[in-house]
Amino acid sequence: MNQPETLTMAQALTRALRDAMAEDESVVMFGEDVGPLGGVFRITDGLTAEFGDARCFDTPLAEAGIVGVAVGMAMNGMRPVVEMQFDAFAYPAFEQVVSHVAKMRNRTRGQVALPIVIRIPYAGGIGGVEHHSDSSEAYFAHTPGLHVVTPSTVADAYGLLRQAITSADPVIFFEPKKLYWSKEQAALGAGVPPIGTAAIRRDGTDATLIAYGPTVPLALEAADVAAQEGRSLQVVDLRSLVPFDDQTVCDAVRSTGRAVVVAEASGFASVSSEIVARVTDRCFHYLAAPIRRVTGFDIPYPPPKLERFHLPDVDRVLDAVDDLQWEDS
Amino acid sequence: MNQPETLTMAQALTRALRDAMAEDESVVMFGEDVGPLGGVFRITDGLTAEFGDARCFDTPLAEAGIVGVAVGMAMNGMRPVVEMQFDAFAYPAFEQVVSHVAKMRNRTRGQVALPIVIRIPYAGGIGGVEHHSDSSEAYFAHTPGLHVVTPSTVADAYGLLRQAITSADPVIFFEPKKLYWSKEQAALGAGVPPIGTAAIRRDGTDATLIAYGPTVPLALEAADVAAQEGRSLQVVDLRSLVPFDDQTVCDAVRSTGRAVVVAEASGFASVSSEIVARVTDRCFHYLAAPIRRVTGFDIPYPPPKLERFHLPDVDRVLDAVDDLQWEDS
Amino acid sequence: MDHLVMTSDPRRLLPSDAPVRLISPEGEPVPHETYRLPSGEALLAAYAAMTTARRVNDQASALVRQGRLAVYPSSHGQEACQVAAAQVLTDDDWLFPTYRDVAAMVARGLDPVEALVLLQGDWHCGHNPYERKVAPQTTPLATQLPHAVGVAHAARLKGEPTVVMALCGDGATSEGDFHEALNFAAVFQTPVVFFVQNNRYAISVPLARQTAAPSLAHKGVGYGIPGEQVDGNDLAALLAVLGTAVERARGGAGPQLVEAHTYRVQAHTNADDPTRYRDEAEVGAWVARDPLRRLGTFLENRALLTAEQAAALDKDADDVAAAMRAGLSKDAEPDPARLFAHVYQTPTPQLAEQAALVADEISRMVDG
Amino acid sequence: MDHLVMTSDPRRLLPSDAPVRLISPEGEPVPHETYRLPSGEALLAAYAAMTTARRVNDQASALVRQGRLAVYPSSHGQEACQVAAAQVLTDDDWLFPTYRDVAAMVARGLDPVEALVLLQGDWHCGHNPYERKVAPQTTPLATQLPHAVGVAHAARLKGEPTVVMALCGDGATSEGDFHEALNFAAVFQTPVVFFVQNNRYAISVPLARQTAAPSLAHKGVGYGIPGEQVDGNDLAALLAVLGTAVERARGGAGPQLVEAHTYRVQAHTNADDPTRYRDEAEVGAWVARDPLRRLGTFLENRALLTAEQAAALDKDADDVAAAMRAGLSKDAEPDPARLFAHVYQTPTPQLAEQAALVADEISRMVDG
Ligand SMILES: Cc1ncc(C[n+]2csc(CCOP(=O)(O)OP(=O)(O)O)c2C)c(N)n1
Ligand SMILES: Cc1ncc(C[n+]2csc(CCOP(=O)(O)OP(=O)(O)O)c2C)c(N)n1
Ligand SMILES: [Mg+2]
Ligand SMILES: [Mg+2]
Repeated sequence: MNQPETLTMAQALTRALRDAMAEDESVVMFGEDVGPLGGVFRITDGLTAEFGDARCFDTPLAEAGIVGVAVGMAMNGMRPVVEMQFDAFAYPAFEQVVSHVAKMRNRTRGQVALPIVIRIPYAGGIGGVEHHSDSSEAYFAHTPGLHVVTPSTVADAYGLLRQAITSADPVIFFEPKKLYWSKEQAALGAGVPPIGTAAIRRDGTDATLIAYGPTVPLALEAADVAAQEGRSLQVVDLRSLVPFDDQTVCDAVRSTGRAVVVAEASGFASVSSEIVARVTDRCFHYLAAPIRRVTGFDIPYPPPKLERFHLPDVDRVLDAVDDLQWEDS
Repeated sequence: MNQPETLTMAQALTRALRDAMAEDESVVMFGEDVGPLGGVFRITDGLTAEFGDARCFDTPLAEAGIVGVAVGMAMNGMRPVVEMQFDAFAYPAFEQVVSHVAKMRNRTRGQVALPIVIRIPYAGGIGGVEHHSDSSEAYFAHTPGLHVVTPSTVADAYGLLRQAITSADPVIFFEPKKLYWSKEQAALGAGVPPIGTAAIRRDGTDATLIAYGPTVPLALEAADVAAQEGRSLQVVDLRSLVPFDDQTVCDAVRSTGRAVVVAEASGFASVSSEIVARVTDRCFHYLAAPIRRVTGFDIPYPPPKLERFHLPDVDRVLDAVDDLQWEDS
Repeated sequence: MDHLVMTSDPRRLLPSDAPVRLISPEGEPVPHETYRLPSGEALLAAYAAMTTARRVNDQASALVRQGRLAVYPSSHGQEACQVAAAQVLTDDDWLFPTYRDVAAMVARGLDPVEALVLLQGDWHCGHNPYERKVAPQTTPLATQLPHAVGVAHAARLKGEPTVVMALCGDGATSEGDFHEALNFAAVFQTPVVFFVQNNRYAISVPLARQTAAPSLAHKGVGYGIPGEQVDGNDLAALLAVLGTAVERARGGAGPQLVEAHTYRVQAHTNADDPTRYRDEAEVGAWVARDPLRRLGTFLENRALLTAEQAAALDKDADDVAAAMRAGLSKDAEPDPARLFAHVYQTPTPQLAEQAALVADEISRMVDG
Repeated sequence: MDHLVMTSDPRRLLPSDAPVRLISPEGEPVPHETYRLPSGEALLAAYAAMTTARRVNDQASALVRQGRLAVYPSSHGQEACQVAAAQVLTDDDWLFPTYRDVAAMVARGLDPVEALVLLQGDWHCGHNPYERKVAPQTTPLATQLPHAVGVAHAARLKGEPTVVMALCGDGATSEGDFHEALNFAAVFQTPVVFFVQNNRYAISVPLARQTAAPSLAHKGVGYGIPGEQVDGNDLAALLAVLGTAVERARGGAGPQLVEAHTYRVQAHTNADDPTRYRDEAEVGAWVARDPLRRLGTFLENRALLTAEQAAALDKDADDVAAAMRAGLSKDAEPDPARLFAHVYQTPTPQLAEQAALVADEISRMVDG
């Protein structure tokens, strides 16, 4: 365990990779531009210099190949961590992920495990041009056999990535791009709950905001504003989409009786749909109003100058909260 | 409009392709084995013989290439209909579908339309080995810019495919494999409602079963059994997942106050989650119980000898109906 | 040119103009300037394995006709390729088979009954891949090729002498994964032999719809990988060419691409109807080039295979077939609990719930 | 060999041993046995376009520094390729550009301001692709190549004389879509020229990590496509090689693969830091091979370009740059209603609801 220090999420991720590679020499990192450049977001900065080109290396430009090679390396005793440069550039690897990464353990009745981490910088808010801001978590969360996690804090970025790397199963690790430069004081490695556990980021009694990744800071901001208006909002950070922490989420929603799910991805047939469906099923008689969703629209991700109209914001979250059929309104 | 006749869903699909190709010479059909062989399910039987190898042709074995070439042909005035041989073999084309087929019209502000139909035989129940029984509709339904439809009747197979081919937008056309050989009397081309419209397949007053594609006959069977047990179940066939017919579905659920969604795909972050979420949101105060789901489990599709444990069946549907908090139980 | 570095000599990478052949279709030796005929001993061992391979294929097809196997994509007529792919490997090496390569798996030492579990419908893979270093058979075409590269690359990083034999068909060479795998292997000089069984059809699609290349082996040069083509019904030539490629890879010289010219003499699977897309004359010409008869004639002519030996081999093959019939007649149903047991190392809470539901249903069925 | 059909002659498909060059880096003509120097008139027109292309590149980069353009992947130093790709085409032909090919789009007649809409962040594509037959710029690497094949294949089915020029970079050749597109085009003899600008880097990844092939043009033979390599900083050679390829394709002889050896002298984009992965000396050597200066020297030495003409071209380029500055300084925000208008021909009921929500928010903002 480390001393508390102030660092960005990007730095915490770099440290997680570094520490994992130092601890276990079967951990290898590869992808496009992850070598000398350190990745387009510099998450792999310094790894090639420290561990050599055999442990952190650039590959040809071919995402299916990258994931496919990771499958083979994992079959032969390595723990590959691969980077997809941006969300939409993971799509070429979709068949490898769905038909192999997700299925190998099951196919071989547990004999071949694939401890692979696929890191995907995702979501918007950074002014990226087309194909650089997709929220693609639903595709993976719907696919049995994968773990899907996404940090919203610096401490979680470190802790969840370390856990993902030691996991015996493949993990799709979604990194919220716009939080890369968020700063926080954290004692890396300390007290991070395991994959599969949600966290209550703020207590509240009137309604529960359920968020993950890039929308957690937004939910907290909305709760701040709501507090000024006299409404007490609880904020749950899912941290792990698969496995899903039914217990924590349902306890939270039962305690308030009202909930809003906040996610950047398009809403239709998404993770947010699942949250509404399963929480409603489990908490139906506790609910004073249907669980609302504030999500990205069902449109292709917009160009930079229009993305603010697409992304959930504080007003939209508070409008949704206002819609939760309060007796006094 | 044609005379009523008795035919299988497979035959109806072949007729739809044939009639569309005869009517509009910009319609071309291509894919793997769709030429002289007529496709592994014989849906394109006779088309090469009738229209020549320029209109219905075999391609090299490359699904991304097939869809990518379809994009270009559509850009240049054709109406390509392509066949993915099986559900899981559409995954290599995922990037082309998500990043181009779904986005071209929006990208070009309506200047480049892509009237493409991607036919995907899907779902299980035919004893297929691994990768031959996936229900992959969620991946596409979650992707803005695509229409996603699936017939459950012979008349719809013909009517929806004809509509898909004349649609100005790309349509993912899911063909339920196990219904290919289902027979029915139908007057092809008559009275098929447009894409975007659900159909009430059976009236009922106690609860609503919401199904699509391969689970519609199952829902009807369950309703038959329930009727014998004195419970009156309504059956809605979605027909179109995108656009979704909120009106018909919500009217139905409001009329009964209880609902079960029945789908083959794994439930997590799926179309069935969406149905529960949106219908609950719109019908909350009409619901006597939370909407239940009977879906495939969150596991890779099982091998032939175990698929019956995975697939929704009458008992599971009726168990779910029993769970809908009836006053008398 | 001042600023262009030629990273490898293109001529060196091109395949022979004609497929390498060491034994003629009539069973006579053919001299070759590069490749030598394997020893009589090696050829006899290969012939023995080929006899078994043929019997495995034909027994499996018979089991399909009897309804005891759901489907079988036979490699009947391609057994020389199947046997050579397995026999040039050491125990340290890996074999990556497709759905059509059951005979190669058996030639590597797998129990045919385990190798048929996929096609029997019990489970997706019936053997432990680590036991004989045989990967699960892959259905999504060409997707196994990058896996093969990954296994080999990991071995190299670990300093192990492993070579990986990665199989695919002519159709699979059109997939993007074929391209990406060969390119990776070339860039990292990974010890993989990519072995394409060009049986001239991908289900119904003939080679001419799959490629316009002079040969599939000509794809090698575009990656900086040497390509070679070989008569796929000549087991001697296959052993020589594949053996050389494996030893070259083991020596650190990187990957190689080998194309075997052969033919799918039977239907794609029992569900197929080849009369729709090819005529009997074409098939007949290839039946006449049968690999088993060719090597048999060669060995007999040279007294390397006696009548007794041949009878003994047939007997061994009979035993294998009998064991297959016995093994596949067991009707034990797989346990439904299996569905949930290996999706993850530890089932998620969601899966535990779902498993409990099925267990409950089953107990109610048993009770009720 | 009895049963092997060679579908095409491999030697005919291999590229020249060295990249085709018609003008030396010093501006002197280089004789070539196959390709002829274009006419003085053609070269002057090309030089004019290259002058503009260079100015477009540098003006765009300046706009990035001033914060008026979000990002710009410049083709500075690759302008010979950019201009040649456009100039060998007729109005019937199509151009398929990548994100780095703004200069080629402008050379084909597009307004630079429209061509920069993507990078400015207003919308994903600023021009009507049908107007000048220029496809939207593609970001997902190599995915535009099968589109190009499809446009060309449709043209052939319709009996139209269209040829399609499909651009990509060296990095993009590693993607599966590159492979699938070339293979389709070869099998169907589709009139496409695949033009690879090998600028030796894919962001930070050098060519040696991208391929071990003797040259990228050597990939052609594996598809049965003729490959050719050309000096990418020699506009005369590019016009000759690409022009021949286009006319060959138009004549029905099928696709061709052309690799231009050039160099990305600037950063990948402004977000990049090339000091991390290459040294100045390497860059400097390539700056010395500048395509603009090379052709300029050639033309001046032969009195094909006078000082007044050069000044007039500079003036034209100044005007283009001024129009770019003016066009890109307009700060009008795109209308949010656009978000929902073109997802489908007719918005789904779901989208109509969502559009209404945004409209309502905006009206409340305006009101409140
Ligand atoms: C990605 C993918 N697409 C389609 C299929 C369906 N399919 C199964 S076998 C086959 C033909 C394969 O031909 P080839 O590679 O030549 O191998 P062969 O069957 O001749 O041994 C096809 C199209 C598949 N399995 N995977
Ligand atoms: C499928 C895909 N993967 C990754 C990227 C991210 N990316 C953008 S440009 C680039 C390098 C491309 O190199 P090259 O093809 O040589 O073209 P150049 O930029 O040199 O013109 C990468 C990796 C992408 N755009 N698409
Ligand atoms: Mg084949
Ligand atoms: Mg490049």
